[in-house]
Amino acid sequence: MTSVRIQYFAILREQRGLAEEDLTTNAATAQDLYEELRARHRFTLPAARIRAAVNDEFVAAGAPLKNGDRVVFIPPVAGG
Amino acid sequence: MTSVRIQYFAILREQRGLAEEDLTTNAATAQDLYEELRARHRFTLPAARIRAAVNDEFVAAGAPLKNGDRVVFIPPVAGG
Amino acid sequence: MFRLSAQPFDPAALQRTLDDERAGACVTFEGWVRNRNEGQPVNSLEYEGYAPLAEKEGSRILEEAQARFPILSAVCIHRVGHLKLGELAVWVGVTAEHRGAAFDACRYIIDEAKARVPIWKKEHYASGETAWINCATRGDHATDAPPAH
Amino acid sequence: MFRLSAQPFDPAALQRTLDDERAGACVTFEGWVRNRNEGQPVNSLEYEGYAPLAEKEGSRILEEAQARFPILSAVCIHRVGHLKLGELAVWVGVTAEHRGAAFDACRYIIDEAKARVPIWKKEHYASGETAWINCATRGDHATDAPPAH
Repeated sequence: MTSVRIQYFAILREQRGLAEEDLTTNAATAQDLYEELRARHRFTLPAARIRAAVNDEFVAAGAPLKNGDRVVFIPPVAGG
Repeated sequence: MTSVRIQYFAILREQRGLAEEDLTTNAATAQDLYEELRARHRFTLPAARIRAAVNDEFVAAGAPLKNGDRVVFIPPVAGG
Repeated sequence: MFRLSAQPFDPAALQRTLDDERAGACVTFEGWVRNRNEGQPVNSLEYEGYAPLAEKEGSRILEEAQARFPILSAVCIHRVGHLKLGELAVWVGVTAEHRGAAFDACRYIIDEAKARVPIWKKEHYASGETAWINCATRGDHATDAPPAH
Repeated sequence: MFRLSAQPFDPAALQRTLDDERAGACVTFEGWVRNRNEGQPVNSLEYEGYAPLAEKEGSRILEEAQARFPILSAVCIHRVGHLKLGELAVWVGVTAEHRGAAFDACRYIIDEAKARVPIWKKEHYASGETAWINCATRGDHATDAPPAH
């Protein structure tokens, strides 16, 4: 089990109903963790449209998770 | 003979030593008038690099002159 | 310098920080909250940013602009929070010796920022509905087209 | 609106005159007096304009921009007189629903204005010499290249 902190933004924050949480997971990668959370919280965005960041840097979907990571799932952006 | 008013700007104003003058000329066109003045005042710019305006509108080099016209010879521009 | 601002800011004051006697050109882009998007009347906009990564990615974009175009300086500030119609949402300013580079770099920065910086936009429509732009999925009412202002 | 100004003017105030709730983008260009041209140190610049025709030709350029690009409004003000280093020589502001048109129209306006509007520029060099830009002829010291900022 891996303990991580997750921050939610924008549509994910609204669908989750909170801005951050700590949890332990069996997911090995950021993408696996997203799929786990998506099933649990009925996130509408498929994994293919989400990018992941760990410790404030973008990472590949298959990046492994380790204890203490701060994870953010990034919906499609729309600045400007 | 045609009586016209000429305004000079920029390098032509400096080479002529004044900003405007009235004169009468035998020149039939704006270009002929420029050649006459160029010879008289040793303007350095050849006619090919000058545009003409009459009564505050650009005209073709061969535009005929008539009494009372206000004529401006336009050196290469350089705004901005 | 790329940063997010939760408060309105003064673009004229920002532009004066770019003053440079070597500069012959300064190009600025301002993104304003407009009253329609994709044909729907808009009442207001919310911007939300993931600040640490937004500022990192924004700074990378400015560095890329410096490397690609012969410019002197470049700044971008993006508002977050709830904005009214007409409010300034994003400001980009670029100085260069010559205008071509200033135009090209300014456009590069805003195009890349809109595509890459983790900032999200929620539109509040006159109808009372809201939508996170670019986040619609099959069956949603909101269009899925990228925002194009 | 295209006009010449013998006095310094406030670009921020001008830009506010372009406010429009339909506009999502505002692009501005500022031309500043820079301290070198073609490698020569410059101390100051003089601009001289043939006002009636400059304002007519400038207005034609703004109308062309309106016809070619989907923009909302466009303004250009050009200084005349003796300007110091760093002073604002020309300002162009364009608003549009979308940024592409605002960038394209702003660049069109400044490119055409520099090529067509009867305004002349005399550079005063650190050496004490002066030159009317683009007016050099064979045998002159000054270069004959078009100014490119």
